[in-house]
Amino acid sequence: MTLWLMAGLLFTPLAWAVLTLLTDFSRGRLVSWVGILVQALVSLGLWLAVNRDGGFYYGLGGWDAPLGIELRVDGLAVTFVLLTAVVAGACGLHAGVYIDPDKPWHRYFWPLFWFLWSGLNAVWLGGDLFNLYVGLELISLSAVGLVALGGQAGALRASLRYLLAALLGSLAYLLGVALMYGQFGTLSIAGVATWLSDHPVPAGSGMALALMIAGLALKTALFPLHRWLPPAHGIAKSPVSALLSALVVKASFYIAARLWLELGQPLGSLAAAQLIGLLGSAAVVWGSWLACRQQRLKQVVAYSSVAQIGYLFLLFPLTFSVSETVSLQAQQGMTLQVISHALAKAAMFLAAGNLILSVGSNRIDALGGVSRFLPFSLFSFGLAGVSLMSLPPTGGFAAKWLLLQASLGSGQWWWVLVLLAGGLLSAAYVFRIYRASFLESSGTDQFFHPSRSLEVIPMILAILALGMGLVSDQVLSVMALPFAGEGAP
Amino acid sequence: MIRVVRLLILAVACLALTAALAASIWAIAGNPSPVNLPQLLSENLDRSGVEHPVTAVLLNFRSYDTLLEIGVLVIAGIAGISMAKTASLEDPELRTSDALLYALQRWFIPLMLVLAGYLLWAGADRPGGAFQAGAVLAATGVLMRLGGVPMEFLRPGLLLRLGLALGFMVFLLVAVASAIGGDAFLAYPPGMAKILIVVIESVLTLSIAMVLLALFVSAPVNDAEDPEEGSPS
Amino acid sequence: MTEWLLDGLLVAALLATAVAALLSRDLFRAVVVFIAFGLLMAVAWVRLEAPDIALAEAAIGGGLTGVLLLDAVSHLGSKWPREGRQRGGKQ
Amino acid sequence: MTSSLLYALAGTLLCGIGLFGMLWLSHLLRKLLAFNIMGSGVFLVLVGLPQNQGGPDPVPQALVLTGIVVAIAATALAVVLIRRYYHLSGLTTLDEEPAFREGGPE
Repeated sequence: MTLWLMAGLLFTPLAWAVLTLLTDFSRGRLVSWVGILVQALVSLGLWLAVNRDGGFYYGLGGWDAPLGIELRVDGLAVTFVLLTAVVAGACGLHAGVYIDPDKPWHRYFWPLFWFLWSGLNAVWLGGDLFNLYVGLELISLSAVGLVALGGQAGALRASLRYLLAALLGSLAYLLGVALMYGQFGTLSIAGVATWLSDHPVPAGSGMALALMIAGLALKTALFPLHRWLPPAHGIAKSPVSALLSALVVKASFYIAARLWLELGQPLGSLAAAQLIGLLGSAAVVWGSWLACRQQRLKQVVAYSSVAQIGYLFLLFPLTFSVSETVSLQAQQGMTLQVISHALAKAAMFLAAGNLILSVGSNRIDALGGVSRFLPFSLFSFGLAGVSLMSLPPTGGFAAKWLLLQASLGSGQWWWVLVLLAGGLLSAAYVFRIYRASFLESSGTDQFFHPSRSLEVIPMILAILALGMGLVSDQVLSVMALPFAGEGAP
Repeated sequence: MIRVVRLLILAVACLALTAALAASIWAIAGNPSPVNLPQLLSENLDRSGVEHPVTAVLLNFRSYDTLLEIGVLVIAGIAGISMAKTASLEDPELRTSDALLYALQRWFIPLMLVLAGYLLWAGADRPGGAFQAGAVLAATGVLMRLGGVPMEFLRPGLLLRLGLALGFMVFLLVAVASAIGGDAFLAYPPGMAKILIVVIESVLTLSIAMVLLALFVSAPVNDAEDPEEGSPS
Repeated sequence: MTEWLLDGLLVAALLATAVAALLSRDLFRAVVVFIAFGLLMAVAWVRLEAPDIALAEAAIGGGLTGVLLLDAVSHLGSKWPREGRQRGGKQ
Repeated sequence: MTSSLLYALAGTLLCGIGLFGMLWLSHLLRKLLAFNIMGSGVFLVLVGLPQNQGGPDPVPQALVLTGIVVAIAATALAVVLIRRYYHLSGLTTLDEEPAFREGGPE
């Protein structure tokens, strides 16, 4: 049963990419609804199966590592697979209504969407360094294609910038992989970690990890390498922006985190860990500050992503040379932050798309009076904002609470200041948009009313982000699941 | 002045990085490697269905990489044709009446087709394979295109999209067929590996050539564009 | 000894063409030098006992990428088609 | 030192040259050339380094073939984007904003 679920999980997005390539947008939408349903059921089934039986390695093609490619199906991976099913499914449903079906190039939206999804699954489950590279490229190229789809010069400029940054990041990662293979003779992360656990660290291999993490940091838009992100996320169509901010940047971060947790202790150094934490803190403060100063609605949300990504990188100092409990707290905090930010940011971009559709402008000062016409979307935006501000009982609060405990537990109190400053600044940019939308403008009230289904989807995501804090214990329990170390089941 | 300073800083940074990298490579080259993958590979080669180790790695041991890689290629193809101008595929500008090109075509095209076929066939036990054959096939197509041979099938219609996806589709179906039987995803049924690999390679060759050719031909661009969100349309 | 000489010359030529391709003033010439770089890479792959890659590199680096980039250079070198023309939103 | 290692070291130099080119040059096609040169450098390291100790190693050779396909896909996509960008804006670099779009603070 589990084997069929695995095959279904890998097969569905790729197969639907081909199917939707052969249809036009409207028929592709119907086909994609079926696909989203199938993929959601398969993801849920796999999550339940892993919850019941524990994780395992899945050797593709029947070959085990190091000769073949093994997928690592553990609690964290299936949680992210499920998260992807929820968020990408919601974005897909939203896009089906939001995107104009009459433009001929929009038929290519669905194949790119499904390729993106399959790349994400490949990354969450990946256990092979080179296979992760191919998965990353699958994600990057389909994301660039989605940003550029039918776009104007501005969109093309943003997507070219995105493409060049993504390619440079991938090459740095691949160079690291080359050094790893040259040193360890294997591409399996688990194989390298096992060998390192009872051998001294060979000279020169620290460089491999540094290159890989630097490349991934560029792809995750860690400060000061973040400048490509806001134009791309700001100018894409709203469902695409939601996908990019909620899931795509998390994919490269996830690989970096996995590498750090498996190999950071032997190959990393205290200075590197603190430096990455410092850059993450700078991202929190600088990203939030710039978000407060943007004139366009989606740019605010995009810069907020730069800030929220910064929190994730606190994982690096908080898991290096600390006690087991602190490290676990930091990992749990990171997991919750990924989940709650994915839900909240997807809700925020989708709601922002509705607001822009309604007022016909992407400027914040044009939002005046929209509160009377689109209270539902505005409320979703606000609920998501509450999660970003990390007020209880949201998932954002639970995440930052765990990070705070980890900082105090490890004696690295300085990260607490970052957590506080980030919360205050995010409150500032969310309230700024609220204020603008409650101001009554003197101009004529000409609002377009988007369809009900467009408004419901961000609301559901925002409520999920809000409720994440209440069920965080259940969510985090999958991380402690037993893991069958060797071989396929 | 500032430009010169920036240039210097960048040059020094790149040099330092290169030096650090070279130092690590020098250090790693002296370390023994704990796993001997080539040996493991040659021990398992007879179970893979092909004699040429690189083909065995690409289409059996690490076939998931290849599957996703074809996906990347298809994405590029999709993004390419999504920007193509439908009407311009018979662009008269692209026709050249160069005598040299004409002669080249007369002699080269059959030769290149034979070469592509040979590369595909050789892949099982010698260097060569789907990708090289596909690249040669695409180059042939480019040459024909430059010579003004009409290529109706490259219109962004159903046929082109079918061609783009064909190789990927067959690969995917083979991958899932064994999984339905209870085996792992991408596993070949025992005894069928060789024939399946040959089938996959043949369709991949066509699709790879098609994608590369489509990307070349789709370069004339489309005028129509979406208004940016929130701008008056 | 002659092998070392060959390798050394090849590496030097690779580096020289790489630098020349990036620094050449004329874009067209840069692409032509880049094609030469691709062909040298194919020779390097033969020296590394990787004939598969050599074949692919010759077909790609020397052939397709070259044609693709040359085509793009001639397109970008020509006059911007929209100058002095009405912007038509027609499909 | 073997000739494989020589090629791996040449690969690092190509990486350095390519990196410099990608960051310094502003014309988009030149950036693309630099990307391809850097890619070739990475591939040389990927094959040259493991072959330093044993004979030819088919695994990295297969990886490089995959990598070349990915690189040509990325290059072709970039060329299509660059051409369309030029077509719509008349620009060949990312240094300046296209004319008909107001700039915001970055």
